[in-house]
Amino acid sequence: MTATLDTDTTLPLAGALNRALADALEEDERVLIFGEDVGTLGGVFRVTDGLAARFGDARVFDTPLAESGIVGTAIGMAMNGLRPVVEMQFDAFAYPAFEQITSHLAKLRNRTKGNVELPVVIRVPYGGGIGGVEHHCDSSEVYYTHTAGLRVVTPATPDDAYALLRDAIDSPDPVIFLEPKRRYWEKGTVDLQRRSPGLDKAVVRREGSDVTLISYGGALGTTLEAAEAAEEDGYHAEVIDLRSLAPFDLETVSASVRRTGRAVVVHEASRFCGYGAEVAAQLSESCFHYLEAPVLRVGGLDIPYPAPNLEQHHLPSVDRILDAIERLQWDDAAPLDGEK
Amino acid sequence: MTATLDTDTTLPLAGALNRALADALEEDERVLIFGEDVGTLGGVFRVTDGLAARFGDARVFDTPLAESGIVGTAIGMAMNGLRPVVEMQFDAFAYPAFEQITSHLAKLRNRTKGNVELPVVIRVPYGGGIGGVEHHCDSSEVYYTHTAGLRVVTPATPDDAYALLRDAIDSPDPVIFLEPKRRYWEKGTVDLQRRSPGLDKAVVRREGSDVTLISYGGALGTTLEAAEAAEEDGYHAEVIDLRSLAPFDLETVSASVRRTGRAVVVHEASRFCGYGAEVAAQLSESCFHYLEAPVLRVGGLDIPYPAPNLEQHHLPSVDRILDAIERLQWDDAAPLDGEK
Amino acid sequence: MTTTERTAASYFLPSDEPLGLVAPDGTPVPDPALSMPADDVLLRLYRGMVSGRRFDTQATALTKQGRLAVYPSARGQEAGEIGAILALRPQDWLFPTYRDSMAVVARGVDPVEVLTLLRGDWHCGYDPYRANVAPQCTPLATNTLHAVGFAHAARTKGEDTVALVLLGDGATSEGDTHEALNFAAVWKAPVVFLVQNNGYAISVPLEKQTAAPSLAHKGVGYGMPSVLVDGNDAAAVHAVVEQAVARATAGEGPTLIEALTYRIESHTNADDATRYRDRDEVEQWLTRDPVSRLKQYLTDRGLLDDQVQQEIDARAEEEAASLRERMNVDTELDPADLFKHVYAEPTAALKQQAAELAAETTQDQA
Amino acid sequence: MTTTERTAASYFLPSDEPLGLVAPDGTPVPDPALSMPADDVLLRLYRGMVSGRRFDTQATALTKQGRLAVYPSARGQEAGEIGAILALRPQDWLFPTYRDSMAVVARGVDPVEVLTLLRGDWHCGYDPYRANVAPQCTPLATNTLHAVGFAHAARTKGEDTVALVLLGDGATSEGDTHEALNFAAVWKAPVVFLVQNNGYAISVPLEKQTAAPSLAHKGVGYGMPSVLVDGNDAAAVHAVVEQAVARATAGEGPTLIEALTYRIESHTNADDATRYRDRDEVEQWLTRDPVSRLKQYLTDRGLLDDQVQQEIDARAEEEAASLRERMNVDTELDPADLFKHVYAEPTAALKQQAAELAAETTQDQA
Ligand SMILES: Cc1ncc(C[n+]2csc(CCOP(=O)(O)OP(=O)(O)O)c2C)c(N)n1
Ligand SMILES: Cc1ncc(C[n+]2csc(CCOP(=O)(O)OP(=O)(O)O)c2C)c(N)n1
Ligand SMILES: [Mg+2]
Ligand SMILES: [Mg+2]
Repeated sequence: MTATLDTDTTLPLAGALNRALADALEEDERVLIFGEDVGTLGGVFRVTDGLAARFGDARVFDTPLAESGIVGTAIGMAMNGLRPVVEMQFDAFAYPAFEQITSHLAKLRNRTKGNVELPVVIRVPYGGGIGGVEHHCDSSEVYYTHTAGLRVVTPATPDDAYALLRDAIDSPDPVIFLEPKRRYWEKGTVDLQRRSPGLDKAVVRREGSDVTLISYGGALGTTLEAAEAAEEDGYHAEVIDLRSLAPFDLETVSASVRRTGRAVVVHEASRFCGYGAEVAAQLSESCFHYLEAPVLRVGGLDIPYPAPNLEQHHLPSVDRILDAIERLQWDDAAPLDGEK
Repeated sequence: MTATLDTDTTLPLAGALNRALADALEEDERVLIFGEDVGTLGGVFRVTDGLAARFGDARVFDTPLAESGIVGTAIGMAMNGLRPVVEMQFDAFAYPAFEQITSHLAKLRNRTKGNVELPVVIRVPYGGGIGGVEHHCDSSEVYYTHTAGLRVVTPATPDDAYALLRDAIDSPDPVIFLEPKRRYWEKGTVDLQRRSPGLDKAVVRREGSDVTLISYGGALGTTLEAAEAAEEDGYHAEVIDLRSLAPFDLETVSASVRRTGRAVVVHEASRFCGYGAEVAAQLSESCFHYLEAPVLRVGGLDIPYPAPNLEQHHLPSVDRILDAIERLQWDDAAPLDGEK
Repeated sequence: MTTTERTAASYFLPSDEPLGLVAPDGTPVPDPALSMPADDVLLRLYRGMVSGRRFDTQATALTKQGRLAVYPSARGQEAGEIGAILALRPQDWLFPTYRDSMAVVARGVDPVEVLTLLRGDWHCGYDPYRANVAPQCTPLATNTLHAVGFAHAARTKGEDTVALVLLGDGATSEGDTHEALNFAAVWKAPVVFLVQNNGYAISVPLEKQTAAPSLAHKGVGYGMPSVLVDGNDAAAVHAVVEQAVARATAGEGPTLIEALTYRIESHTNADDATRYRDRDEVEQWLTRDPVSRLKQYLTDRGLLDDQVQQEIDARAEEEAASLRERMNVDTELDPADLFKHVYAEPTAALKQQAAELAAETTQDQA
Repeated sequence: MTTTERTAASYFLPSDEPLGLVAPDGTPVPDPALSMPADDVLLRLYRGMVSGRRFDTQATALTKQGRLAVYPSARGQEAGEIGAILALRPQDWLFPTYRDSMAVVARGVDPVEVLTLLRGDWHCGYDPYRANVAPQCTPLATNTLHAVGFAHAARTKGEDTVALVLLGDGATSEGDTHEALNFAAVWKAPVVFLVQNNGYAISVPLEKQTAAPSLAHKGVGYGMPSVLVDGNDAAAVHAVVEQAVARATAGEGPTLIEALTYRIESHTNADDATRYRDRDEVEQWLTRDPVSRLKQYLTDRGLLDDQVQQEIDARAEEEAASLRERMNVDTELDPADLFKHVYAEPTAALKQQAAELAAETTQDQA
């Protein structure tokens, strides 16, 4: 009850999400949570642990096993003034809801010239790195970011998990909230006052002058590690955590790249038509005369997500990021004229 | 019966598709066609016109109204040695099948180390420009191109419609076959001998030396028009028709861009995380020292597909393509050193 | 068994023959399960059907004049469209499809606003909260889930609102219909599912759509009471929907209704039904016409005479004239609207695109 | 009506009480609708269940030793898993889920190959065409459609093949199940749907999954004959599946079977069922154990004595030992395989990525 009076607390990322849900339920009676196993069990990752007991099963409850049903009814509830926060149990199990997400959730506001507002949050544990079998490890962000009308965000730290989820629930727009499941158990300080930069801002997680590393979600931790390792090789890498994938905070990112002249985008999803393509395309355009080398992308391989014992070959590693940094034409290219 | 003895014939794009289906049904008894309204009616665009009457309703038939059902049963049929060619009535009506496409059609070969082969073709009339209401005009290519295991192709001419569809049906891989519905009625000469460059090759549709315009599907015609118009402004534009979106024929495209030093990608889909992003990202990397200007993208706006009477503002127009060409820094940039 | 005690299956099953109150020739057929609506309701049903049919003809005419891009006619389905709507209370909600413009108009939405979609000016031309009508839904069966969610939310909030969702025979094959029926039954949501079985999904006849004894037989598989009704009998449709609304309001949960009817016209004006069905079949159904059937009954009952009929016709004619007139006015569309409603606030990228488009437009005009 | 003549609904409805042949205490319960399998079949069912349970225990043990990443136990469901498999003919096909490793093994697939998925070495470790077993399916209900398509193709080709698809109570809520039941019924495809209703979908109990009198009551809504059977009675499951296979083979189309059973263990070893269900409930179901029930029956009939039991146990033990041993051998995985099967031929991009990965690996080893 006095939850929101605290300021700082240390929590794992999953715990921060749990706290965000609890605080939202507490503060706004229109918020409700439903999905598969989110009630009594508290979710397969325990993100909703204890919420049904605390808030009752009218506000936190299990549904029949049907993802289109979950999203479709969430849309109806939002039309009727509620603020549903629903869970898709794993990334690939959101696909049955694709039509409801794409053709309705994303479009109803526009369809009705703003008369119908859909403040729905779809939580999707996503990505690999936890030894999950197939269909449990997809990085599905582009399916959503390419769909106008959706906001797509993904936290990389417990603090952001709390802030972004609170902001997502408060947002009048539908939000696809991607939770990097490999980071669920990582702990960090959480600011319960939500002095967050807001739902659509990227943040610089590490300052540097030689190269800008751009990442998000599960890959951010690896990117930060790579930045530390690069320091030993003499490269001062700046690291940006995008947080919001749609919209994309070009301003923050291009300001950095214009300073450093070099950029690498890092994500887990397959590279082909992956999110990195958009980042690279926008930076190549907006920073053309500042770039000393092409924007490189370190992504997953262009293959279906591998079985657990092979996933390490798929996922971006510190070595691959370092290798990309090495390939940024440090010697051969005379600096471009700084025109423009 | 003697259909395949002809060599050339003039057909509209939809007619070329019809002919390709007929010839495939004729030559390979494993081929079968099903979907909504493809039997008796011959499809809402008449692409399957006459086929049920000619080949019987065991091979060409209407299904219950359920897209996941259509793709899911096609998968089962392909596992049992048939070669289904199914129709999704319109782009947005393929979304209910998204899970079957993404989690099974794309992955079963890989899942079984090649033991299970799925030669399924999913025909999807896609894109706008015909005054269709919402859900009938989506350019959904990126949802598929980002999914490893799928081939994604799209013809822009009647000749290619025939060749690509025959090649798609013959392919051992699942193919998403995107049909630019605004071009269904455009006529052209069709080579029934299929001297086609193959399922995964781009072709140069117009030669030029100043700038490479890259497009596909419904937007190719507009791009060619723009190239003609640009000629009047003194720009010799090369135009490439990608044909295959997955895989992407980087070789053909980058050879052109290395010659011209400038590139514009044109497509109908929303620009954000659209297919053009991948093209721009790959070209920016592979042609970095050849590019006199950033690769520009002319795409649809980042909005849900508009109502018919507003669609002209969304679709790439000749003017927008010309404008992009103008913005390719013809004056200010001193040519970059040709170093590699 | 792991399950809680279950209601006997027979409770959920529909009758073998469709319920009805007025035979095709206008004679009353008493049914113990249904009571005939009051006279004033019957007259309102009749008025509504006459106006609805006139609206429908007018809309079809507008396609020929190029004023509408496309129009899916509901001719022949007036009893379902109007019977259902008049059984709703003001606070109830309607979740219609593309086929149900007539129902939306009957619910009180300005017909010009209704036709905005088919005219091609915008996706939904009316404010759903004004007459409690969701946007007409094109992706089949998806609206069933919206109705269930909406109804469940009402119950959660303690509001007495029933959601009526319309769908076709074809739409029952979609996975979403299944999920909606199931969620509704498990949640005991105040929803009424009205399947207008008009025999075709575009060109695909019912026998390729289902092998079931009736579509209403799906109800028992969800634990939902199901009703099979003559969909060309406005009195009967009204009565069964009213019963279902009452059940929902009483907290007894959802009802599945299958109304047997027929699509007299082609799927839309762009379709050619002669490619897939015989004229005989159409003729056959014309003898079961919902409008003349009720007319006969009302006339026999002395509730309708020439004068009332003339009044009714005149009003329908007036409405059609007003619609025609207003649809003939060219609309001015503002491309800036394209960017305004994608998000609550346009993103930086959208603002830029809006500015670029504005510049283009200015240029074009210069 | 627009429909062709329809079969009476009662033909499709299941019995109110589950069919059974052997009571929980091992006594026979004659059922006019079913005939008791022959003695040798009963003995094979028993053997299969003993082996199946031993396999299951072994697999669970392997998770504790870190040799399997995860394992969803089918303990308690042996009658469904084995009863169904032994009713199939060699040419028939099985479409199993993640829960059905036991059934896949019973069908003749090498258990080490079966466990490749759960060991984390590859997605499917066996060649589906060797024992006619589709890959174990994780996305719920999606396999129902594959089975229908497969069966329909067999019929098209004039082959006498029946497809048996396994699914859980939870999976019946997915849209795909609905579409599969409908396609199968409309096409009269030779498919048998066996719903193993084990009371839970992970933590969600049946009463949150459905409000229907039984899951088998869904059949009538598709025009599909439906059977409710005691899922812990191997003889009964075998008999009903055999009947359904015979119907399919005779061109009479699909059957929906609901087998009432119980998941004795947690959802997987990673789950903790005490969070959502009482030990009492489990105890209750242990008294209905499928293995000891058939043992009692066979013993009473004089078909099973200590010696036969010892043989059966010894064989199960041997199989488990062999599995354990072979699972303890470290596998060598080749990362190059990652690129080989995405397409029939690797694309240029995949070749390049394969080369890069190979270079990395060489570097690492240097
Ligand atoms: C998901 C989806 N698939 C396909 C379509 C294309 N389509 C529009 S109407 C229609 C037939 C619908 O038949 P039915 O449900 O019986 O309704 P009716 O048109 O007869 O009123 C089809 C296939 C669609 N709108 N949505
Ligand atoms: C489409 C989809 N959604 C969610 C899941 C996650 N999931 C795996 S098993 C399971 C419960 C399945 O229950 P049931 O169908 O009863 O089968 P059981 O596990 O009891 O055998 C869930 C929700 C999934 N695998 N696929
Ligand atoms: Mg219909
Ligand atoms: Mg279960």
